[in-house]
Amino acid sequence: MNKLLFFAHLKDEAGKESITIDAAGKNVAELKAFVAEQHGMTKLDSAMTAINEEFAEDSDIIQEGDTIAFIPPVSGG
Amino acid sequence: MNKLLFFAHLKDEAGKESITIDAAGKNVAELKAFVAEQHGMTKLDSAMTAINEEFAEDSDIIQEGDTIAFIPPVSGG
Amino acid sequence: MTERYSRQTLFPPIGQAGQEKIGMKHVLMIGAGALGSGNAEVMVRAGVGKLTIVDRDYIEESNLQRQQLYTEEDVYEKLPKAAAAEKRLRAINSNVTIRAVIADATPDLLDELVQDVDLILDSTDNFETRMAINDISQKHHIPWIYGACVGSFGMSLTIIPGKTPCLHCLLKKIPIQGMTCDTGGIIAPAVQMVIAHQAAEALKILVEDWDAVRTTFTSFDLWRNQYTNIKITKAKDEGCLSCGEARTYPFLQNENLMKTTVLCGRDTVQVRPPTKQNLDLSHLSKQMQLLGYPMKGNPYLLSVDMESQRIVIFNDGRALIHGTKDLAQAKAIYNRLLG
Amino acid sequence: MTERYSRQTLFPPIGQAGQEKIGMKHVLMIGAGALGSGNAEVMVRAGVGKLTIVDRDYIEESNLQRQQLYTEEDVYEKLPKAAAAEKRLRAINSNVTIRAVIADATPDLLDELVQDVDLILDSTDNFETRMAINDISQKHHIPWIYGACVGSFGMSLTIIPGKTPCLHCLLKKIPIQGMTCDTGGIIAPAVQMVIAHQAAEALKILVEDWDAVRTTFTSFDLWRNQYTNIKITKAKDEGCLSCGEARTYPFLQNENLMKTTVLCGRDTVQVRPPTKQNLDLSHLSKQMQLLGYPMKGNPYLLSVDMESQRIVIFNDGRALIHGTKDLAQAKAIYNRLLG
Repeated sequence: MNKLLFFAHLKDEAGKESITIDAAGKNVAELKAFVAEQHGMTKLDSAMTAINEEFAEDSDIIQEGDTIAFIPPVSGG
Repeated sequence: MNKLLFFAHLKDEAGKESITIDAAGKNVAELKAFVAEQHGMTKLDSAMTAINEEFAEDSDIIQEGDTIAFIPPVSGG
Repeated sequence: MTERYSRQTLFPPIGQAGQEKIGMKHVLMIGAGALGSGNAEVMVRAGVGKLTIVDRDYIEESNLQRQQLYTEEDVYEKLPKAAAAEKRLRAINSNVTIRAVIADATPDLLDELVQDVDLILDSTDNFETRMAINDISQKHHIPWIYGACVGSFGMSLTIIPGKTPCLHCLLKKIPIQGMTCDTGGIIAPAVQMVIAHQAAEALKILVEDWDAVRTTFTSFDLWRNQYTNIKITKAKDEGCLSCGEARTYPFLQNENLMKTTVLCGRDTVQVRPPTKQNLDLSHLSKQMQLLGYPMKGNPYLLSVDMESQRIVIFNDGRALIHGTKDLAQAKAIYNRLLG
Repeated sequence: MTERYSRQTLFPPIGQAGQEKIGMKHVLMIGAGALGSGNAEVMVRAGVGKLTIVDRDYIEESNLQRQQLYTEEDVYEKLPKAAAAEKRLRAINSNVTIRAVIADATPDLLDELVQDVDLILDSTDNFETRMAINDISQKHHIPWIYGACVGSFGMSLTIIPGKTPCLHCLLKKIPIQGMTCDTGGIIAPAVQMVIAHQAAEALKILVEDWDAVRTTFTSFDLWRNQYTNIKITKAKDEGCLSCGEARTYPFLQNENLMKTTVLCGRDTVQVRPPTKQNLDLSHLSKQMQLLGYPMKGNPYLLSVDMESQRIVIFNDGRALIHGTKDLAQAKAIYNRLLG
């Protein structure tokens, strides 16, 4: 299984801070599309993604047990 | 084995951010006394101690695999 | 003035040698809003040699809740932020050379200002300018520090050309979020937390303590009690057009900039983002509702009445700003609403 | 003044309802130094109803590097910090009722000031005052927020009587560290980071968003890139003399306070900590050396020449402050050197 963490306003959109699903085998882009659809999230595709606290590309494959964090870049200042 | 983390100026006194020793079976007070002597540290006894990111008392016993952090309370402001 | 910096020279990683280095450095600050006023104050109190501060905006009442250099009097006088910042910073430390530039931080202006600069501090409110800063940083080999915040959330990243990935490596395209301080709100502690990270990194760079420089992307949410550091070393992309081998500095090129045009014979400016967007207008309209502006919409556009302007936003990201002929003002309004 | 707070009411956990609550609350700030000036500025910009700010000190040149309300002019005028803070805070937000109290925050004074207070913000520089704040908080059932920093290191903890452990549960005795901003130095970003945490917690408490309040002890080091949150729930001690069932509020009692006495016929004050210490004088002398003060010592005592005072520190923690008859000044000097 995989733990998915939602940061900042993604947490509000997802309705909770984390969910646990089986994402092994999917790449990051596929996982984003899947989660966005399942949870009606509109802002996930522009989020930065980290696998086990390391920056991940869209093509990186999720392994069993990985923790995935979604962090939305913001522009305010 | 146990990982010991030193925060702030304790890191400078210890000469490194972390060390790994076998501390299982010792309580916190014994561990502090042992490390203070081994590494010539003068300020360890007033440090707060956390075992696995949870506050620990002097009498708490270290288990195999526990991570112990020493955090010096400071008064500046 | 050694007494002045005594608590900073007592800090071993700075010391007397570090203080002398700080006093010889020139920092370029882009933006004099929340992050800009706070970062500028730390740099000036720390005794940086020279600070250049660039901002196109003037002070409004809604700035006072978080923009620490400004007072009620500055609002009444409608002072430009860069000018008001300069005035206060001089009263804080008369030893620092301060230059206020009241202008839009376009790529051309950045290219001109950056000549003898040691560090660029990002305190802007939009990704278009940040991507231009990122290209300028690579082109002139000058470190820069990204910082941003919305709500109780914020982030920071230190970019050292030739050493770390750049912002373009991490963000392949400019995100248009529809989530800025003007739509999602902002609390001052989130601003302070970003400043803490940016200013600490700035001091490390000014004293040339390169080993201490943070190599992770930091983000946090103070209300939700979240904090994380992401390793980014492997994000460095040799094909990156900003920092890779075949670099073109795309965000310094005209065709990739936001286009602003005064519409002929009308008191209206058209703003067009560099690439077509697919905005979620229903989400945007909810945010505008929270702001309390009168608003109408249909599936193709959203029309918002602000004080003296009406803004019509299309779902491809294009907008018409009615009630102005000022290109910089129109772009500022656009960035405030759409980031 | 709704426009003034618009970016804060747009933040959903505050909103219009939260803003109205903030406007009705009274915050007591102990200390107007680095943390005090920064925390006070956030509270006043956020629109708190009333702020009482207590400080015994006046502004010196070495404060300017990190104490954000003060200017060079305040140094020339040698203004008391509380008075200078009040002046600047009024210029920032004339809607907030500000009361400056120029006095030593003794237990008696705290007991008097705390009457209609909703929150106490700790911005002091010593553990003696913090432990008194902790007892006052329990006695009157008022939340308080601990914050402290030295060098690039800092920490914060939110204490809610009846709900969380108190500071006395965590620190069984008052640590005397010989490590204060006057000996270990301090950089402004560490101050800002503590303020970010304290002020965010303060806003949560003022809007009564109790679920959002942080339940961990936060500490960080910005130069060493460290950050940690420690769970403290199980530290609550039913036998604690400050918050337990048989509480005595020991730090409000005279015999547990630092003793200051003017020595008969001499321009000298003796300062004696409540319990005997075992100071590492050789370590202390190294720190004094860094400060550049002329100094002599032997295994029993250390003698330090500051500007117009000579301080003799014994290894049991007792000190003689020569060159003053002012008890509060002597205590302030002692706390600055020994925390």
